[in-house]
Amino acid sequence: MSQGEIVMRIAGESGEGVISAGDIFTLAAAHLGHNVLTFRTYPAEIKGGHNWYQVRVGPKQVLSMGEKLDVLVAFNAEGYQKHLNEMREGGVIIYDPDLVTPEPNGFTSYPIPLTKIARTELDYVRGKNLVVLGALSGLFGLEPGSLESVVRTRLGRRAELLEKNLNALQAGYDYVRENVEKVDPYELGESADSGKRLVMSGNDALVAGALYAGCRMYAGYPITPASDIMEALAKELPKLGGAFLQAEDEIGAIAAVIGSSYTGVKSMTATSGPGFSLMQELLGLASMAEIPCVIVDAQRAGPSTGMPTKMEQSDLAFAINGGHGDTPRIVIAPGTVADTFYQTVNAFNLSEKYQMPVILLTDQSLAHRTETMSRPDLSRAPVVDRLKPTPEELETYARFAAGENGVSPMAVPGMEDGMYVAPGLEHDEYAHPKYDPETHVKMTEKRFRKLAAAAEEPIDIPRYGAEDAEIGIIGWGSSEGAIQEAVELATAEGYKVASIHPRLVNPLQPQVGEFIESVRTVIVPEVNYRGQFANHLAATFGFKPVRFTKYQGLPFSAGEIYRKVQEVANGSSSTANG
Amino acid sequence: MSQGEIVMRIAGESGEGVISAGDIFTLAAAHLGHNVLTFRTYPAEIKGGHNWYQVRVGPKQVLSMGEKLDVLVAFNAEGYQKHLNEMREGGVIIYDPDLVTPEPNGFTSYPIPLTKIARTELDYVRGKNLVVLGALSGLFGLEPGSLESVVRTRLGRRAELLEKNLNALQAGYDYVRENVEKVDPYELGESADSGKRLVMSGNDALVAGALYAGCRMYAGYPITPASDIMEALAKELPKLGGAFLQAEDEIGAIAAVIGSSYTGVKSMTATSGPGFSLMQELLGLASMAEIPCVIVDAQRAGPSTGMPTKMEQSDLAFAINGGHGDTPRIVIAPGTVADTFYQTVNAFNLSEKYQMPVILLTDQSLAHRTETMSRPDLSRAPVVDRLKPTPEELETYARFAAGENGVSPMAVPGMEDGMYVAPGLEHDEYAHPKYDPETHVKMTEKRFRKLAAAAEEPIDIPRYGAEDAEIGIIGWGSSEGAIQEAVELATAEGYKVASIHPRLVNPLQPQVGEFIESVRTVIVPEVNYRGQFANHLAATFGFKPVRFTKYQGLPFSAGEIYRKVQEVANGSSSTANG
Amino acid sequence: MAVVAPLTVKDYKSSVKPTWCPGCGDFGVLAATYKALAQMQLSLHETVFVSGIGCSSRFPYFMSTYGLHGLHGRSLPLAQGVKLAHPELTVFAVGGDGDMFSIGAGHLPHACARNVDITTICMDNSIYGLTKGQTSPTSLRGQKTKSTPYGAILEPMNPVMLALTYGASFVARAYSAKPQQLTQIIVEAVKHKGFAFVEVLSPCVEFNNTFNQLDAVVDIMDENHDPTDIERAMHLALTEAKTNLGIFYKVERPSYEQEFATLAPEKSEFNLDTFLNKYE
Amino acid sequence: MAVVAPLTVKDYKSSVKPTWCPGCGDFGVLAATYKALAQMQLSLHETVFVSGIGCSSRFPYFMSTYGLHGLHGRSLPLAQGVKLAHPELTVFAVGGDGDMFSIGAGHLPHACARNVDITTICMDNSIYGLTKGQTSPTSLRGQKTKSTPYGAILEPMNPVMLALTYGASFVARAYSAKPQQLTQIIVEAVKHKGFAFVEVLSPCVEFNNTFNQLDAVVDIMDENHDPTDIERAMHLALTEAKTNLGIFYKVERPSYEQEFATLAPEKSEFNLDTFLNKYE
Ligand SMILES: Cc1ncc(C[n+]2csc(CCOP(=O)(O)OP(=O)(O)O)c2C)c(N)n1
Ligand SMILES: Cc1ncc(C[n+]2csc(CCOP(=O)(O)OP(=O)(O)O)c2C)c(N)n1
Ligand code: SF4
Ligand code: SF4
Ligand SMILES: [Mg+2]
Ligand SMILES: [Mg+2]
Repeated sequence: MSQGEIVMRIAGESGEGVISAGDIFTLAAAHLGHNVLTFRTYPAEIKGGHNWYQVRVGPKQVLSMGEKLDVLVAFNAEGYQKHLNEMREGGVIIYDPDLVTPEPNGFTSYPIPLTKIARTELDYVRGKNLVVLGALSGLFGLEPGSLESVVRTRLGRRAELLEKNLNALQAGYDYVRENVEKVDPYELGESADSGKRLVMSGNDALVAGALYAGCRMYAGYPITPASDIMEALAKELPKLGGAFLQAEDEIGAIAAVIGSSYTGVKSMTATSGPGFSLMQELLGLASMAEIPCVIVDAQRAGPSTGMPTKMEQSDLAFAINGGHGDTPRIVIAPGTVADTFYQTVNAFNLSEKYQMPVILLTDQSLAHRTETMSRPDLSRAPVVDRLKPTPEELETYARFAAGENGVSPMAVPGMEDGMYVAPGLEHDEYAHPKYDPETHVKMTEKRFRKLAAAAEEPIDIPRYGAEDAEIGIIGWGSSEGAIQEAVELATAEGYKVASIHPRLVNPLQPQVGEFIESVRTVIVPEVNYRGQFANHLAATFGFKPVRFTKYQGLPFSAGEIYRKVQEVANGSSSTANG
Repeated sequence: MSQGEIVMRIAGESGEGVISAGDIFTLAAAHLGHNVLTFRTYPAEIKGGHNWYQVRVGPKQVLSMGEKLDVLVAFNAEGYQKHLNEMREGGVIIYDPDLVTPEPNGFTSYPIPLTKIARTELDYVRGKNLVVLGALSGLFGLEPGSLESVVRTRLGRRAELLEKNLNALQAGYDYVRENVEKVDPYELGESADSGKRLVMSGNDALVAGALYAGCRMYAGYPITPASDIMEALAKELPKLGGAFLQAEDEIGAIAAVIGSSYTGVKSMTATSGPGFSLMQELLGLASMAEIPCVIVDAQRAGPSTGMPTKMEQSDLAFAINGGHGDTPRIVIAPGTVADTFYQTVNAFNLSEKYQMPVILLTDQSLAHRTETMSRPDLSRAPVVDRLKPTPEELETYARFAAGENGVSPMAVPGMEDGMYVAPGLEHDEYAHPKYDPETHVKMTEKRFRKLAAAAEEPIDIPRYGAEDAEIGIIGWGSSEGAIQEAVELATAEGYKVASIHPRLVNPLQPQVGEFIESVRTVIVPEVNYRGQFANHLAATFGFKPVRFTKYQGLPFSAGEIYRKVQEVANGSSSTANG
Repeated sequence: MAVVAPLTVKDYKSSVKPTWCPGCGDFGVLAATYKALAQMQLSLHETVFVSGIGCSSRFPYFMSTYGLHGLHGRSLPLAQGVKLAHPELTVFAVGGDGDMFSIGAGHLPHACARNVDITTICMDNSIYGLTKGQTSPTSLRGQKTKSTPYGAILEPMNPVMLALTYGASFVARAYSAKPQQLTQIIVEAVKHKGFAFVEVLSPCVEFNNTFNQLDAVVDIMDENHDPTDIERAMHLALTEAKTNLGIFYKVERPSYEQEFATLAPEKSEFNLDTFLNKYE
Repeated sequence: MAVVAPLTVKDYKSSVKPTWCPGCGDFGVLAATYKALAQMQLSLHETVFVSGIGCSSRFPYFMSTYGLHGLHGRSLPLAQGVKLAHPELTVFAVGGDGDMFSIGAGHLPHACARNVDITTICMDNSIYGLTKGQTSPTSLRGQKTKSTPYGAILEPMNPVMLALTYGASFVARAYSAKPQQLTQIIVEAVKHKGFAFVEVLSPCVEFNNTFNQLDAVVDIMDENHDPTDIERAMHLALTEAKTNLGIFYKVERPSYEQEFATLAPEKSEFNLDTFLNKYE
C-alpha cells in the first residue's frame, strides 16, 4: 500500500446498489482530485446474484485494480465470506452486524447496522448504499460535500428520492462520527491534483476517440460488454448528421459498415466474441475490396457464450488469423482507458490509410473500468483520411494501381470518372475479376505490402523498467498497468527487468524484435489459456517465450506478475511453457 | 519422364468437351491397368472461358500432376498459345490446323483437322472431343476397345448420340492411322497392373469414408468445390435411412449438424472458405458443449470470394485459430485421394472420441483430381464410437465429469436418466452454468486435455527420404505426392533430404518435434502467402523454419520443391523467410 | 416393467431455479409448459428443449427434460437437426423476439416451409431483455429504449403474420397472463404434426413492462374462426384494433421428415464394397 | 459547364462483356436496366449497384456506374450501408433467388421494414445457377436438381408475398422476356421513394430452362388492381392459377433515412471538449 492509497471493495447482492455506491464514491474521489481506477463484476443474471465493485484511489496515477484489499464493505454474509481471503493485513471490514457475524480475523472491524438505519431510521430500504457512502466519507476523509454533489447529479432526477438519498448519506456519516472509533491508518489525504480530470470508462473513451477521428456511421447489434458503445452513438450521431443502424445481426452490421465506408464515410461496429465470429466472412470482403472499417471486439471469456460478464484476452489468435484465405488485418489493443482514446484514433487512421479492416481489441475489464485521466493531448492524435485519386489519376482510373506501400487512391460514389466495382473476387488494377497466377501473386503481395508498411507506423510502444534488463516482459491490452506496476515493484527489489507493451499487436513492429534480442528471457503474460500472443511472437520471431497465462475470467494483478518475474529470475520456471 | 509415362494436357474453350475428353481418356487408361492422376481447372464462368485438363498416366503410382508436358492437345489457338512454355523438349503437340498456325517450335506436331472431321465428315460438331480421343488412342497405344467401353457407360444414355460418338471416336482413330506418321517416343506400354483399381476423386473418397465411418446425417449449403459431396449424400442417405438437409445457409447447416450429433447421430457438413467463415460461432458451441461434428473445408483461393475455382492451402491458420475464445479444434488434412478415405474415417473417429469439432481440410485440387487407388485396407480404418455413460454413471449423471484424457461419457436423448442441457455457457460437471474462476480453469483445462490426448493418437505420419537427412521438409495436405516425388529426385541426386507429412495438423504430434530436432534445416512448402503451417510449427516448437510459399492458385510441382531443396542445400536461401 | 406413476408438474421441473426477474412474463410461460407437458405425459428423456440466447432462452435449464442451450438466433436450425436425426423425439424450440425475428430471421421462413414437426414458443416481450433493454423487431414505433433514445422509428413486425406467410402449418398467439389458454395452446401445438409456431406475449417487467397495456387490449379470438382459412387468418393477423389470442391457423400436411423418409422406399445398410464398385 | 449530351443505353454499358450463358434470362434484365436508366438519365457517378454472389450478382460489372460486388446473401445490408451514409445516391441491390431468400433471408424482412430507399431486383430462376444447379427456395415441388435427385419435397416460397408481408412499400413482379413492362417497372421502382422490391422471372437456360412454361402462364395483372390495397395485393400474390406480372403494391411512407434525419433537428460539428465535459 502506498501512502494515502486505498483499495476498497464493495460486495453484495445484485440490486442492493453495489455498483452505484461504487460509482458515486469513485466520482466524488475523482472530483476531489484523487486518482482512481475501478473494476466491476456483473452477476450472470439480470437481477440477483453476487456482485462486487472495486475501486483503488490514491494520490498518484493508479495503474491497476490493486491486489490486497484495504477496505471491504460487505452488504451481506456472502459479500463478507467470499472476499475475506483477499484482505490485506491490517485492513478494514465494514459490515452489517445484523447480517454478518464475523469470526475473529485480525482485521479492523466496523459494524454498521446498514439495514436497520435504512429501514427503521429512514424508512427507505433501498437507501442502504447511500448510508454506506456516508459512512465511508466519515471514516476515510472523503469530503461529504463532494459525495453530495455527485448524488445530486446522478440521482437528482426525482426530487422526492433525492431528499431521501441525501438523508441516507447524512445518516451514514453521522452514525460513524458518533459510534465508530477509528483505529485504522487509512485516510484519503489532500487531493493530489487540482487540475480538472476526466473519469471515463474504456467504452466512453472509445466513443470519444471514434467521434474525434471522424466516425460518422455506426452499425451494430447489442452484446455485452460492447452495447454501451452503440447506445452512446445512437444518441450522438443524429446530432452530428451521421448515420446509425441497429442491424438485424452482426453480419448485417458489418455489411452496412462496409457499404457505408465504400462511400467514403468513416464507419465502425462494436461487438464481442460471438458477434465477431459472425463477421469473419465480411471482414474478408473488406480486405479484398480494400475498404476501411473499424471493428471493436470487447472481449469476454469464451469459448462460445462462455462467461459473458467476465474478461478474457482470448480473441487475439482469432483476430490475427481469422477469415479464410490470406487475409491481412491490423489489430490494435489499447492498454489503459486513456490509451483507448488514442488507439481508437489510431485504428481509424490506419484503417483509412491502409484501406483495410482494423480490429480494436478491448475486453470486459477495460470496457467498463473507470480511470481518472487528463484530457487527451491532441498533438498525439492527428486525424488521417484516406487517399483520394487526383484529377489526373481519374483520367484513366485504376482503383487498385498501387503505390510503393501497396496503397491505391480510392474513389467514392459521387466522384465523377471514379466508377469501379468493388470486388470480392480477385481482380486486376481496374478491379476486373481475374484469376491468372500473375494477378493473384501481384495482388496478394499488394495487400500484404500494406500490412508490412503499417508495421513501420510511429505508434508508441511504452517501455518500463531497467535499460539493461535481463528479463523482458511483453504484454498486450488491458494488463498494461498491472505489468508496469509489477516492473516497478521488481525493479525496486533489484531485479533487472523491463517490459514493453505494443499496442499494434498485428503486424508486430520491428522494435518488438529488438527488445526480444536485447533480453535473456521473455515472459508473455496474458489472460487466455493458449498463450496466444506468445504464439504470435514465437511464430514471427522464431524463439521460445515463457508463456504466463491466466484463465479465470479475471485480470492480472501486479503481484501475480511480480511473482512470475521472481520465479523466472530464480530459474524455477522453464522457458518452454512457463 | 519415366518410361512408359505420359503427362498430357488438353486445352480449349469451356463447352468444347475438354473435361469429358480428359475424363474418358483417364478412365480408359485406368481400366487398362495404368496408374493415373489428374488435375483440372475450371473457367470462372458457367459457359465459355479457357479450360484445361491434365492427366499423368504411367506404369507406377503417379504422385503428382507432373511438370513438363509430354503431350499437348490444343482445341483452339488460345489452348495452343497458353501452354507452349510448359512443353517438355521433344514433346508432342496435337492441334487443329484450321484454328492454329504454329510457329516453328521444335516440338513434334501432329495437325489433325478436328473441326473439319467433326463437321464435314460426321455432321456432328460437338463430337470434336471424341475425334481427339480416337486420335490419342491411335497415337499412343491406348486400346480403342477400352475407350469405347467408357464412352458406352458415360455417354450411352441417348442411343442416337452414342452411335455418333462412337463414329467420331473411330474417325479420329482412322485419321491418325492413315495420315499421321508417328515420330515421337511416347507409348503407353503394357498395363502395369491387372488388379482392379478404383478411379476416384478426393470428394468421392471423402463420401465413401464418411459413410463407412457411420455418417448418417449431412446438412450443407452448395459451394464450389464442396457441392458434389452434398450431391452424392443427397442420393445415398435416403437409401440408408439417414437424414439430409440443404440448409438455408452454412450457419443453418452447421447448426443442424450439431443438433443432430447431440442426439448421437454422426453428422457432417462440407463447405469452402466463405461458408467455413460463417460457421465459426457454432463451432465454438460444439467445442463448449462437447458435441462431435465433422466439418470439411475444401479450400479455394481467398481471401473473400477470391478465385473460387482455384486451389490454395490458405485456411489453415483460420482452421486452427478460428472462433473467439480458447477453442480447441482438431484439424486433419489428407495428402492424397486414397488418404482422403482414411483421414475422413479418422476425422469421425477423433470427433466422436474427443467430442469436439474436427475440421477436415482438403482443397480444390484434391477434391476434384482423380487418382487410381486400391480398395481401402479396412484394417487401417477402425470405426470408433463415442463414449456412452454406463447405467451406474447414469445414476447420478454428470455430463462433464472427466476421465483422465478429459473425455466424459455422453448421454443422448432417448437415454433414460441422462437428461442434461448442453450449454454454450461455462458450466460445472452437471452442465449447470457457472462462472467462478475455479470452474473456468477446470473446464478449460478439461477441454484442452482432450486436445493434448488427440496428439498421442496413432495416426501415421508418412516419411520419405534419407534416414540421416540434413534437410527436412514438412508438408501438409494435397502436396504430399509432389513432395514425395521431389524427395525421391533429390535423394537420387545425392541430397540428404527427408520429408514428413503429418495428417494431423492440429494438435501436432510429438514425432513432428522429433523430426525437427533431427535435421539441420526445415523447409515448409505450402500454397499460401503467409506460411501458415510454418507459423504454426514455429509457434509450437520455437524455431525458424524456411518458409516456402507459392500463391498462384496452383499446386506445387515436384520440380519446384526439388529446386528449393537444391537452393537450401547450396545455402542460397535464408532461413528467416525463404 | 413396474407400473409408472403419472408424471406431475413437479417432475418436469429441474433443480435449477429460474433466474428471471421477479414478475417476468416468462414465469407464466414456464408454468404453462410444465402443465401442458404433464397433461400430455410427455416422457422426460424423449423430449428436448432447444433454445437460443436471451432471458427466455434460459428456459431449457428449468426443465428436467433434455435440452440444448444454443446460440443467439440458432434455436430453429439446431432443433431441426435434432428432429431430423431422431423424428421420434418431441422437440421444442424456445426463445425471444430478438432471437427469432432479428438475428434468427433467416431461419424462421425455412423452418416453417419445411414443416419440421417442432413446437416453437417465442416469448415476445418487444425488447432485448438479457442485454438490458435495446429495441427489438417487435418494439413499438416511438418506444424509447437504450438503443433508440429518440424513440424507435420502425413499425413493429407481426410474428403471426410472418409465420402464416412462411407456411407454418400451426400458428397461434397466447399471453403469459392467460395461463389456461396458453397451456391449452401449447398442448395443441405439440399434438400438431408439423411446424407449430406460438407467439406468447410475455412482458419484460424490467425493461418493457407492458402487462397493463396488454391486459387492456388482448382479446380472445372469435370462436367461429375457421383455422384452415389462410386469408382469413391473415386478415385477423393484420387487424390492429385488438390483439387476438388463439389459434389462427392449423392444417395438416406432411412434414419434411415424413416426406424425406419416402424418397427411397427401401432402406439398407451401407456396404462399402458395393458403393465402391461404381469407381472401378 | 458544357452542355452535356443525354446519356444513351451505350453509356450505361461497361467494357466488361457479360459472362452469362447465351440465352440466360439475366440478359433481358440487364438490357431493361440499361433502358430504364437511360430513360431516367440517372447519373453514372451517383448510382451504385450492389450485389451478392451468383450468376445474377455479376450484374454490377456490366454497368458503368459505381458498384459493389459483395458476398452471397449480403447485398441488402451492404446496400443499406451505402444509402444511409449517402442518401443522395441512387442505390440498387441486385441478385438471385438463393442470394435473397436463402442465405440472405434474414436481411430481407428488415430491409423492407426499414423502407430504406433502395431498388431491389431479384432475378428469380428457381435454381442455383452459379454453383451449377441445386435447389433454391423458389424451386418447384418435385423439381429434380443436383441436390434433390429424388425431386424437391418443398413448396416454393412466394417472393411477392414475402415482400408484402415484410412491409416493402413497392412490390412488383416482371418477366425477363417481357422487356417493355420490365423496363417500366424498373423506372417506377427507382422513382418510388422507399424500399422497392421487384421480382423478375429470369430463367436459367442451363439448369432450369422455364421460358416455355412461363410464356404459357404469365399474365399481366388486372388493370383495375388498386396498388394501395394490401389485402388484395396479398390475395393476388397467393393466387396460383396465373403468375401475375405488374405492380402489386405501392404506398408512400417515410424512409428510414428520412425519419432518422429528423431525430435531432439541429445538427452540429463534433466538439471533443464539449463532449468530454460530462466526464469531468
Ligand atoms: C451473436 C450474438 N450476438 C449478440 C448477443 C447478445 N445477446 C444476447 S441475448 C440478446 C437479445 C435478447 O433479446 P431476445 O432475443 O428478445 O430475448 P429476451 O432476453 O428478451 O428474452 C442479445 C443481443 C449474443 N449472445 N450473441
Ligand atoms: C457463403 C457462401 N456460400 C455459398 C456460396 C456459393 N454460392 C455462390 S452463388 C450461390 C447460389 C447461386 O444461386 P442464386 O443466388 O439463385 O443466383 P443465380 O446464380 O441463380 O443467379 C452459391 C450457393 C458462396 N459464394 N458463399
Ligand atoms: S430482464 Fe426482462 S425478460 Fe429478462 S428476466 Fe428480467 S423481466 Fe424477464
Ligand atoms: S448458369 Fe443459368 S443463371 Fe447462370 S449464366 Fe448460365 S443460364 Fe444464366
Ligand atoms: Mg425479447
Ligand atoms: Mg438463382
